[in-house]
Amino acid sequence: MATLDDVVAWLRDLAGTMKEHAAELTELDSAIGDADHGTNMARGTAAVAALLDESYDDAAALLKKAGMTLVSTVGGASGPLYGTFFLRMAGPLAGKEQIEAADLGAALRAGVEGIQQRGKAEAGDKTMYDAWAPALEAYDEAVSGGQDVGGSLRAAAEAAAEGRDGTEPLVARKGRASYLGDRSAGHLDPGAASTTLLLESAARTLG
Amino acid sequence: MATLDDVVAWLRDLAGTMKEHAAELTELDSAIGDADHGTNMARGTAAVAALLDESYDDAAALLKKAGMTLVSTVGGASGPLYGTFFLRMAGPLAGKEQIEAADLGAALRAGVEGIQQRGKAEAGDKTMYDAWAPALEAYDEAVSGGQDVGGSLRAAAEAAAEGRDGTEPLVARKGRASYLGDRSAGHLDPGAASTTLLLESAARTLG
Amino acid sequence: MWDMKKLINDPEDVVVEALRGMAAAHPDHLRVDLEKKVIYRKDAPVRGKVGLVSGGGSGHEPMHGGFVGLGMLDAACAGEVFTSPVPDQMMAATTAVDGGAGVLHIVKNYTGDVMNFEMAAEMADADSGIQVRTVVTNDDVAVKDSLYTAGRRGVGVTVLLEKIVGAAAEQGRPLEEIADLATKVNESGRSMGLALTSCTVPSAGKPTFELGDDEFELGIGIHGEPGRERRPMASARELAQQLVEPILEDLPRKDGQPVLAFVNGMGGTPLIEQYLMFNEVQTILAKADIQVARSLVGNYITSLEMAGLSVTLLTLDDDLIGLWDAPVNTPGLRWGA
Amino acid sequence: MWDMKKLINDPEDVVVEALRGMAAAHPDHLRVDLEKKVIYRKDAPVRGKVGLVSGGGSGHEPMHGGFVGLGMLDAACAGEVFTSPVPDQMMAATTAVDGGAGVLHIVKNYTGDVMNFEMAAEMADADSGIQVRTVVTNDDVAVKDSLYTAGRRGVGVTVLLEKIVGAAAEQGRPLEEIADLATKVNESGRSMGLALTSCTVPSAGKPTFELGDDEFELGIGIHGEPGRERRPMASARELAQQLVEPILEDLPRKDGQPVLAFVNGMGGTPLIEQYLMFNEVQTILAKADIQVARSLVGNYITSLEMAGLSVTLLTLDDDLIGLWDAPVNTPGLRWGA
Ligand SMILES: Nc1ncnc2c1ncn2[C@@H]1O[C@H](COP(=O)(O)OP(=O)(O)O)[C@@H](O)[C@H]1O
Ligand SMILES: Nc1ncnc2c1ncn2[C@@H]1O[C@H](COP(=O)(O)OP(=O)(O)O)[C@@H](O)[C@H]1O
Ligand SMILES: [Mg+2]
Ligand SMILES: [Mg+2]
Ligand SMILES: [Mg+2]
Ligand SMILES: [Mg+2]
Repeated sequence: MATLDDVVAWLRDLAGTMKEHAAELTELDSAIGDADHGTNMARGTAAVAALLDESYDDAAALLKKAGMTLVSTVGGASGPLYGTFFLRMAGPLAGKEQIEAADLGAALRAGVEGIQQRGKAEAGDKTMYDAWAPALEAYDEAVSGGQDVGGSLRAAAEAAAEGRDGTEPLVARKGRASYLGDRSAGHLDPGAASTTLLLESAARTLG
Repeated sequence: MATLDDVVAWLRDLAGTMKEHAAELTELDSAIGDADHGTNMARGTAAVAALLDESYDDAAALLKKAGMTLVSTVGGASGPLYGTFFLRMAGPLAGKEQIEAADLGAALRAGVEGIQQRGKAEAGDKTMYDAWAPALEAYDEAVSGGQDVGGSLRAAAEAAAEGRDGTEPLVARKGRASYLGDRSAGHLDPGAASTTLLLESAARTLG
Repeated sequence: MWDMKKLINDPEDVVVEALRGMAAAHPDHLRVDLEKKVIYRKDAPVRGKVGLVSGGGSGHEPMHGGFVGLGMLDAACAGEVFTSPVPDQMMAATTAVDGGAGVLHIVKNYTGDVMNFEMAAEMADADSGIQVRTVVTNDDVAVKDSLYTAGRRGVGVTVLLEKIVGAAAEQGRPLEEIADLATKVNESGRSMGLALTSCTVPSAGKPTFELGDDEFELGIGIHGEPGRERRPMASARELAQQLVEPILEDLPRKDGQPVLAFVNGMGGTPLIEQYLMFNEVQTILAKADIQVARSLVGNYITSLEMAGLSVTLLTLDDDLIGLWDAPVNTPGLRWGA
Repeated sequence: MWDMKKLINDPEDVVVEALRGMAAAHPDHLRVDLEKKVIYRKDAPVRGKVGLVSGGGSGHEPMHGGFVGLGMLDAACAGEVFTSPVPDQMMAATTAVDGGAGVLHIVKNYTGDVMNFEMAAEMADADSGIQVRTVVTNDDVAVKDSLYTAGRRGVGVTVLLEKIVGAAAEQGRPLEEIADLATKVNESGRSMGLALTSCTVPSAGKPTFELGDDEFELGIGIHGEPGRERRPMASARELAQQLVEPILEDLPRKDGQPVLAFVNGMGGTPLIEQYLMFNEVQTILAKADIQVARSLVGNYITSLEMAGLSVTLLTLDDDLIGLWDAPVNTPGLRWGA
């Protein structure tokens, strides 16, 4: 079970996480992209952190605001994708003061569907979706197995990390890395790495 | 005693010498100039070498043609200076089939006066004149001591080399190197180096 | 402390400080919204004229901000370096330049640019009812298997399109016609680029990739990303061949149609080499019996300080030639005005 | 085999091949004598107009060849890279552009340029009786003790002078007036430059000097030569200060007189950084209560691919402003035409 306060803690932790890992994400993006993913994520999540002193009706309202903020501060491919993710997460959580594991599952699923709709990536395209898809599955399985929010998120984060590592041999078919053709193989996808960080941050804070 | 044929041999040797030392001269010019002296000299003397298959009335006519060719192919500071040098050398040699040591001395002096008039350099300005001035003196002294053309030129080349080495500690006051201020000290002047090569070539061929 | 060879203060402030400079340098041409990072044509909105909005990551100057003015763009949205701008910027620009005849969004085909402009167009439509049409440029022949990629990138043709369509908008042509013309220009042009060096994104602080002294990247985009292939360095003649050949293989063109030849420096290649390369390109085209009716040589769509070059060929007809020759008055491209 | 990051064929052919490219790219503006390496205004000689001839080493493009055309130069002599042209070229140019009103030689103050133009002027006078006047530009404040040097170098002011004096010649002003105006412009302007990297002369094949990652050269010329001093790299704000301060100390200017501010890229510095620097320059001038009435930002007088920048300030009066604004139509600078 998670509350608005937990979500606040999550988004604050997320900004710190992205700042801490910015150079690393940019380094990944240098290899098969344009060397800005870490800067983009750090800028956007810092803008979100600046929203956290205001008060919100519920987690849904905060997540919506966070999504809009990401859309208007990140730019690039990741801005609309992560922005849409948070905007869509808000739907299933509207009006809920207590977020149960199943609620969060529905929110995550809605968010990831948003990413898919925007980006049209499929599994194996070497994008953030390759971290999201197994994470969703692992989350649901954990919930079915009776795990709480924290446990389910830990399972999701672990699956995301595996998905991220699985992008390494892939040849990209979406996003900027796809221009590299075969040369994109042998590198982790930066977006899959930031997705993993996002879920690890959630597991730490929404427990 | 030197003849038209010897002068032809000199100019041919000179082109070879400049080609061989082009990289070295350009290297010197990189340190305190604009990295073109070797290329300039190689280009100009190669153009002079291309004149050598034609026939000339006397050495004066050939030297005049060589001077004009240098003026119109070298460019930069060294083009007008070396061009003027050869143009002026021609004067004292006009009509002479046999060039005695004293004749060549007069020609060298006229040439160097031309360099001074064009460039207005004085001793110690860190230019080619710092090689020419001691070379002229040594040449005249050798002639007074009874040396022939070859011996006098060898004395001149040695003095030029000393003059060249003497430019190293100097702070340039003329030409491009002067812009460096104190930073020009600690480097040989490229023009003094090419002057030394020119005299060494003469000593080899006009002997 | 400073170990980056860049004339900047804080990497975070590069874009806004450069915009300040643009505003100060071109007070007669431009009005700059520093908060939204949008560069406007001084007299926007122009009543009855279709508004032209473009934008993209910064670092490609003079594109797009330098192409704002009479006969070209009405507004350009500046993103962070190599990062597409955000929908807020595009919506602000769209609203500000609409002179009642609708607005064309000119978008280079990169996932980020396309998605952000898409969101902006959705929102503009919902919010304001302004008619928005979009053209996505994708002229880069380096990207071959467009089924297995994000599709061909938008590169050099974007500049030519902004000029040509800008002239048509200035003539008062309606939005539908403008959009069709934009599509036609995009479909009539092809590009290919190479890099001799990488470039350094200010916030990253070091070159995006490393390249040996004896090799180059063929088939690059404009974001300092590595190219399709690394090849051994060669003479200008051979490099021109490697750029022009794949373009000609793919360029829609009937016998006898003239072309516009555009040799573009990536930012760090001296103009003397660009002209030398133009000579090689022109020689190849002459051999292929292709008349170069118009040309453009210079740094127009760049990747910061990257050394490199792209070639764009655009098949011309009389309408396009007339529009190309029409007056243009922008900081980056100017004639007849 | 190829280990130089240059788009060239043979280093020996760089200049002539680039001239071929210029001729091909600007058939409406230029006529190029490839043998003599002189770029002519298409319609030279212009009857009754004073002819303007400049020239210098290549590698500074667009200067000077890119400034040939209506309202600027009638001819430009292209030397080898960083090597002044030779008297033959200047004589040919002088003869070809004389429209009966005499010819002005615009010479940058470098020993080689001065001596070669001197010889050409002597010969032109002797051979043809064409009236030749010469202006030698020497605006570079980096060179201080002009008694102990070859004197201040001619840099950025040369571009401004060619534009302004070109406009005056177009108006039909006589040679004496043109020469006096040229002297006035030269005396009203001052420049200072810095380099973040060296450049590579094609025939030398490697960078002229090496510079650490954390330092820059202050007080450079335009031939890739090292500067007056090596200093620790700093922010754009501090660097702008280091350029503008010595200029202001030396610039002849009365209170209230406006200036033209010219921020010039050396060839390898991206436009975004040039605009950012223009913002810094403008801020310093605003603080000093100096109005920037006109400005120019871009690569106009370059040193091949050198990363760096120069600032030129020119004190203006109404005549100079009018001449600056007058139409110009050259490959490198164009407005009002
Ligand atoms: N079509 C897409 N669907 C899902 N994710 C995508 C898509 N395109 C790109 N991405 C993700 O975006 C990441 C790059 O983000 P970022 O570097 O911030 O933007 P940009 O590529 O515009 O520079 C990639 O690593 C990838 O995970
Ligand atoms: N005023 C001068 N008088 C005599 N020699 C000079 C003068 N100025 C320059 N030089 C000589 O010219 C040499 C440089 O020649 P070069 O590199 O070919 O021309 P540039 O300096 O124009 O590039 C210097 O090393 C110096 O010896
Ligand atoms: Mg990226
Ligand atoms: Mg030199
Ligand atoms: Mg990006
Ligand atoms: Mg030189």
